[in-house]
Amino acid sequence: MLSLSGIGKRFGGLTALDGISFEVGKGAITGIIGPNGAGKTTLFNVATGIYPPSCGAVVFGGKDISKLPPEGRARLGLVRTFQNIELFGKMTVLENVMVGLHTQSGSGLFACSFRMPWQMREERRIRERALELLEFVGIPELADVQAGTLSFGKGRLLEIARAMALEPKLLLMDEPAAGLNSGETADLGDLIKRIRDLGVTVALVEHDMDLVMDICDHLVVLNLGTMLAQGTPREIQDNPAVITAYLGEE
Amino acid sequence: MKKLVSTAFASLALFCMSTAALAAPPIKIGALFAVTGPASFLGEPERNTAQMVVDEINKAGGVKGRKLELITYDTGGDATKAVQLANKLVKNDQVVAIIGPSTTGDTMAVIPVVEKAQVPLISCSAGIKITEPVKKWVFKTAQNDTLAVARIYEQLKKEKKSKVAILTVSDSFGSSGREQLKALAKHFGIQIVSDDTYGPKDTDMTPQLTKIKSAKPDAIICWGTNPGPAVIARNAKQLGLAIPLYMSHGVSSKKFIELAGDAAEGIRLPSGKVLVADLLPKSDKQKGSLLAFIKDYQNHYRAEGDHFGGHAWDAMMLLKGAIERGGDTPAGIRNALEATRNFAGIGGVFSYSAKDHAGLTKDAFTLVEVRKKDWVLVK
Amino acid sequence: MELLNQVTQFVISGLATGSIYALIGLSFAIIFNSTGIINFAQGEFVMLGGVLTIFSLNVLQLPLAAAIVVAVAVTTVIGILFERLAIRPLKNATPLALIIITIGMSILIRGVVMLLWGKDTQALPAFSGTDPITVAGATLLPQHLWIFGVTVMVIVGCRLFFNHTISGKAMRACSFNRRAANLVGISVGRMVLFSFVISAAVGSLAGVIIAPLTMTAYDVGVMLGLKGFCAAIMGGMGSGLGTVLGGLILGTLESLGAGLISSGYKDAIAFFILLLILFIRPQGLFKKGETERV
Amino acid sequence: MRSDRIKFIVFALVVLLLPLPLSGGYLTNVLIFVGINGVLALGLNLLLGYAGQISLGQAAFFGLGAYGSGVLTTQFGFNPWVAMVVVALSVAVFAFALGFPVLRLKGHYLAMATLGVGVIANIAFNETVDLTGGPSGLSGIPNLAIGTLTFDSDLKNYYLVWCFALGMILLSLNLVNSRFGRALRAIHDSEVAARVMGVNARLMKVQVFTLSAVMSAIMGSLYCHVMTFISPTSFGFSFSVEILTMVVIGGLGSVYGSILGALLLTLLPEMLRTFQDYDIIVYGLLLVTMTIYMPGGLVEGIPALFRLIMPTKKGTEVGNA
Repeated sequence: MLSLSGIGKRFGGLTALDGISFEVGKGAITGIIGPNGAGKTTLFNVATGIYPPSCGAVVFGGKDISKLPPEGRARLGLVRTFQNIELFGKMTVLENVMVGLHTQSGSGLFACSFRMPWQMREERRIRERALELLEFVGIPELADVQAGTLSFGKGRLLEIARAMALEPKLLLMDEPAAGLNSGETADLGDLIKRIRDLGVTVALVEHDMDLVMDICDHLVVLNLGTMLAQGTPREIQDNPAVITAYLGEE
Repeated sequence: MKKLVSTAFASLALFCMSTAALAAPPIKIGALFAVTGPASFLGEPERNTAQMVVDEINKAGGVKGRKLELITYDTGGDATKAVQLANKLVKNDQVVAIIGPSTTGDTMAVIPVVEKAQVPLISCSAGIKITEPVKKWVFKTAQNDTLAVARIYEQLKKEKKSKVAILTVSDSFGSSGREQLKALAKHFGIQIVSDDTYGPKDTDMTPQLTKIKSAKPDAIICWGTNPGPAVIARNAKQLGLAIPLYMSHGVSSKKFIELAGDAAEGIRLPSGKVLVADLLPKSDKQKGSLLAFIKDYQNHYRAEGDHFGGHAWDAMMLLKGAIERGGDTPAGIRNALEATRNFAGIGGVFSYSAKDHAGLTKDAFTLVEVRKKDWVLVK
Repeated sequence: MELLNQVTQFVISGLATGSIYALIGLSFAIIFNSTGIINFAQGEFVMLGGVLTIFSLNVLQLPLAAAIVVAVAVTTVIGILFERLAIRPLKNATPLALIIITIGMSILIRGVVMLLWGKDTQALPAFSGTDPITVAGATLLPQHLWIFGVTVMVIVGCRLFFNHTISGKAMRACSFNRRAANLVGISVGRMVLFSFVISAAVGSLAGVIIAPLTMTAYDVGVMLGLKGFCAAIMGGMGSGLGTVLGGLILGTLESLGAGLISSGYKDAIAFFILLLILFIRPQGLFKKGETERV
Repeated sequence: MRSDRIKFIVFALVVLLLPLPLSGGYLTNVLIFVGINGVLALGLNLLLGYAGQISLGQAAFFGLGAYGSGVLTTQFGFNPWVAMVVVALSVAVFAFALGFPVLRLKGHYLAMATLGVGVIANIAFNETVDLTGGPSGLSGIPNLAIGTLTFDSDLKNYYLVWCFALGMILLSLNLVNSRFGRALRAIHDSEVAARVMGVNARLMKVQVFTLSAVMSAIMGSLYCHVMTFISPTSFGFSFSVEILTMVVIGGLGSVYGSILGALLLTLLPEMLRTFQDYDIIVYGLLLVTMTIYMPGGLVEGIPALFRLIMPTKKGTEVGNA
């Protein structure tokens, strides 16, 4: 699905990523773990095109997308959520999801300002679809609430609904459980599994080891910008290098 | 409720009648001047002068026993505002005539308004386009730039100087001057060897003057209003230019000498006679008007009346004469204005006709030179 | 040879005008760096410097040096009032609201000066006479040397202040990260006030030293402010050498444009080149690129 | 949705009936300019309030529209309506091409660049004397006409300008409540997040920049035919700033706010005329105090003011208890 080969990223003199190569397998849930400063978020930023990589290539669905801007990658089905939740705070919850449906609709400046009939039909369609997605993540009652006023947990769910609106082939989630209580985290685990069952490949960066061990089919371990190990959760748990570098800390 | 309204109307009507019985209502005259903004050097003395003349007329008993009321609005030198305010004067204040505006741009903008409303306008701006072609309701008092240009070119011709460099400011005053300088050059056998402009807020003109220096002209003519020409005079001195420098009537006030300081020495410019009123021979027709204007202005504002205030003085006096002869209706005033002959004002001797709504000849300008921080007539 | 002489004059004239822009640009950058505000009333500080000096000189009959001190001091006080009355009352203001506020203040200041001292242009006598000085075939006025001198002084002063005093370092800290600065005990509010004080002082000083050359009136601030803003932008809004170079480049471009290409289009030429610079280097000429953090 | 439509209909009715009590007086004339300024502010608001991109060069596009129409009709004998279309299309192409490099810039650099565009355009109006008449202006521009109906009085021009204005307000309302408007607001909130949602932020910014330029240009065309005279001073930096002020005072991100802002700032000089020479001071003071005490602009400030003056019953009850 997504294949990273030899990714490197430097900020000035600081090397954040150094020769990272791995594949995210189709249909699975891949977890990317590692201590703080390991370069996990940077890796997501490179994969989604927010930062250009200093070297290496990003291949998605068999196509080299290293030069594509974020919006181009999103259109191909490579979608992400953010660690700190990047909602459109001044818009309603429903509108946030409707922005997510941007790529699923096509009315331009002209059609929108003149309310062409097809634009009206399309508007109705994406409104219904957005409500379905809110239903899917379990917050349909919040549709008309301003997104900026949501609690962290609900904001997270909205962000997932918005990401799902793009009908992703691969969903990258940056610390989805951060800031959630244990009940919310458990629900999140179920939600992620349901997403996978819809045929969406998922890759997540996460610190919550219980969640990771519970839902991931495959793990990649980063440390200080390099790749330490990869394998099934069981293999990783038994990997001595990982234990000393990472799990040993806890 | 109904009763209340009708009583109110009745008392209002009564009130109107009673005041009418006591004295005829004042004749309303509108004025549009650029009191603020970049053209305030024109608008302020014009407004002051117009108000002063109206006060003096009223003090002396008004026109044919009726007082004048002057309604002045500030256009800020903005064409859009000028049009709005002209509409206000015509529609809300219902004035019988308008004097001003101060700038050619404002005037051109309000012409359609007054032409349509059929209210006479006496503009205080100089642009030749205002009265050429003649518009039925539009007159002006400021001398055409053509006359000032002709005065300078005549002098150059007399001194057998033929190569000139022109340096004009890029606003409506300068561009109108530039147009006339170029248009009249051929007629006087003058060759323009360098044609440059500067911005109204520019602070250094040495690049233009350096360029002019290399073109080796016999004279430099600069067309602008303060402070640009003063900067140019100083820059010319800095560069050691030994070429005669002519300015326009745009700087014909003591202010220019004050700003340019030593650099003003030897600079020549065409000016209305107000600058040199006391140097004029007794036979000069305008002398009486000039001295009266200067004295009044000094009394009212403790300042020197200038050339620009003079435009408003002329406009008000022409209007007063027209009301005396033609009555208080816009049409009457217009017809009387057009019939004005030999009115000796500040800007010159005005004779309007159906074909000429500017009314002046080139005698309106005299050429003066700065010597020892004062003006002397160039013979 | 003729052309070479001309070009020398253009460059020298341009540098002289440019250092005026540089000084004003510096005063822009000082406020911007510690507050993030683009102060559209900056030009009014410059105007106040000139107008107040002339007032002290002509009406209060003070000697020139004292008049200058009075003018700079009064402008600085106005800078303090400005910050207290117009900037401080706003909590969590957007940069846009701040822009509108400074525009409002600039109209206000201009209006008050117009009513108090009228609309006439006034000139200040030159500090050291008006006899031209010849440099490499081009001429300069003694006043230009004053301008160069003061510009150098202000740059050196700023550098010393920002790098070697506690207050200066604190102000720099605010410009990097206000919250962090606050956490380590720097009073951000006081630093903002400070930046207005310094900026008003530098701006008015610029106004004083250029008044003998350019003359002054209530409305000179707008154009000068605009040019200073350009200089600061070209230099990447830093309060150092970048802005000064930005000002000098702008001045020289204008002067060369006027002399060699077309005097009517000289500002257009300068702005066109400015646009090109921005298109090629969106972060200004003298600032290193930054990667946006997410 | 429905309440939006009702609001617009009420607004349109007010606009259409307003001249009746004024009976063609001078206020009608001022209201023409409120319509023109309102659309200019609206155009900038789409760019600034919705997409979050500042422009200090709006007067340039207004001027291009005015001079384009003025020059084409007086010098080349174009029909005014044809000229208006030609000019609007040319401005669209120009703004679209200009938008790509300009909108790459952010914050004050963007402000500077748009300001530069404005200055260059103004100099061009001044210097191309043969075409534009230079600083002394261009006169003799014909009025617009449909068949034998010539728009030569204030009342006719009022309806002409406000028909255009109402149309553009309606289109803008449609736009901001659609896919396009949502994407713009998303860009304003977080450009990175919007791009990750597949929004082509750069293209959309350029499109809305173009739209605001075209709206300004059409208003410019109308302005020149209403005034029949134009000069460069009407299209300078200070007018760009005035439009910006209208937007901010009216309320960022509010269509009706822009119209309110234009109404206030166009009428304000009229109201301040009682202060005579002090008007400039009052104007400056108002600008400052309104920004301080009404940070959300008139659209938010006026209702808040009402609540302050007339506290609701609930409020007093709580107060008594």
